[in-house]
Amino acid sequence: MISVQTEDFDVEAEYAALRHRASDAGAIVLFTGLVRELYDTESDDLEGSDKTERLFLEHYPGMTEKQVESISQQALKRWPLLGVRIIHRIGELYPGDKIVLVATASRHRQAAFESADFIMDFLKSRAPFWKKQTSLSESRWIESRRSDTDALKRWQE
Amino acid sequence: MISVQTEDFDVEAEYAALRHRASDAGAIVLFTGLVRELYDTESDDLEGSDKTERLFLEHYPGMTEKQVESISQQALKRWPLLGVRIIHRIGELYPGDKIVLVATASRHRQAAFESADFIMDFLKSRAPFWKKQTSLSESRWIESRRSDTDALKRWQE
Amino acid sequence: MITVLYFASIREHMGRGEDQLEASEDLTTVAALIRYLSETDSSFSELSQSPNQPLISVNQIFAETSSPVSDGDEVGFFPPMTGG
Amino acid sequence: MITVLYFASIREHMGRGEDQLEASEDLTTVAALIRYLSETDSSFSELSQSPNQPLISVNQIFAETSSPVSDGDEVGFFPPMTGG
Repeated sequence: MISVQTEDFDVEAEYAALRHRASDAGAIVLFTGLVRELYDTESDDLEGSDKTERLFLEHYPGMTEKQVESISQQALKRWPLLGVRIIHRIGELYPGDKIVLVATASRHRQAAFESADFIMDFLKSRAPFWKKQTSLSESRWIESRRSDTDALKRWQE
Repeated sequence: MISVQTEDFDVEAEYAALRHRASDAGAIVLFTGLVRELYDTESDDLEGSDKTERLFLEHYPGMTEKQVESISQQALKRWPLLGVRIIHRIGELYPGDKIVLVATASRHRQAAFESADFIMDFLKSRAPFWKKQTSLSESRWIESRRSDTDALKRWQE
Repeated sequence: MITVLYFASIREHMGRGEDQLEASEDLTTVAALIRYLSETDSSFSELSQSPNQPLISVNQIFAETSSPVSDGDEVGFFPPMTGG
Repeated sequence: MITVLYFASIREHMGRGEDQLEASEDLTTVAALIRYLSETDSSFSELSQSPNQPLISVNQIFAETSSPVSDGDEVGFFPPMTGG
């Protein structure tokens, strides 16, 4: 089950819904990504003036949903999952806001951990979302991190 | 922050507390382990009569807290974490009940995923908890899974 | 018609989010489309010559320059993604 | 005194959770303690001869048979753990 939405989401409600849906799950992994003040540098050494004031998340309507659904299907094929939930927010966000939720349920913990990790790697590099950061000093499109594209290679068989 | 307790825990409250404590976190991983009806066989092929009616979690008071705290400290040394929360329940539990919560917060997702995975592996095999399963047909101590002890080897450098 | 969509930094660079092109026998691949746009639009020409080549989709699926294009298709150009 | 604690299946096998042993010059290692308990208690003797050797702690830290033991120590015997 996937959603691309401007609204915030409720962690407890999503957890409870997945737990209910994934009968006899032994393990649930719930990942959330949050907007950071100091954004997206490999070094984490931004100047104070570059602190995020807000973030704008653009996406490609239609293609986004297809890609996210395809990532979810790939995870379901690869691991014996009892449930998958993906929510990705778009639009204007502020430091501390939740951006993304990935939750997976399975009988054993390894499948839940690996599949959530896999889905996040693919969301980062294969779903058409783009972040624009506005700080006191400027507005700029966040550049893709080499570590994010490298992360995909872990999943190649 | 660690707890060993008979009471259930609230996923939303734990998530919110960690998020509040872990200032400027970009990633929070929250793992929960649940009591399964079909318990702990490698094959997942138990007979209906062996379905879990209830689970009893025994522990070694004092040593448990020391071990769990030590696991948490190891994770904090190994990854740049902004927060760790571990709750492990003891006593009588029923199918669907939550047994354990591990939540980690960090700037980037990889540290959060890896450290939660690491803590779970160590909790499974290095913290003095023992599960006794009562089904319609019998009461028996759950045997440790070879895959759980093997899982520890992943973390040896 | 072929719908061409631009996103994020590429949309801003182009100064618009969309172009509508008449389908023709000369525009049968993404490469031909890129050639046509580069010849008729200086902003696009800069893009296609930059070291950071845009990513491409055809009908909302990732595509290559060799991918076929025909009447009614939707072609997207965008920078590397930064979601998650 | 040395406090000996048994847990889970080992506690049930022993029929009790705890023994109190007089500290002595003969009981200076876990191995000596195991030898003594095996000689004086048939249930413990079965345990120590089983292919699944109990795990051991001294003062709530994992220990080996070679670990030292002295007056006031707490020694635990238990099966492989199944928490999480």
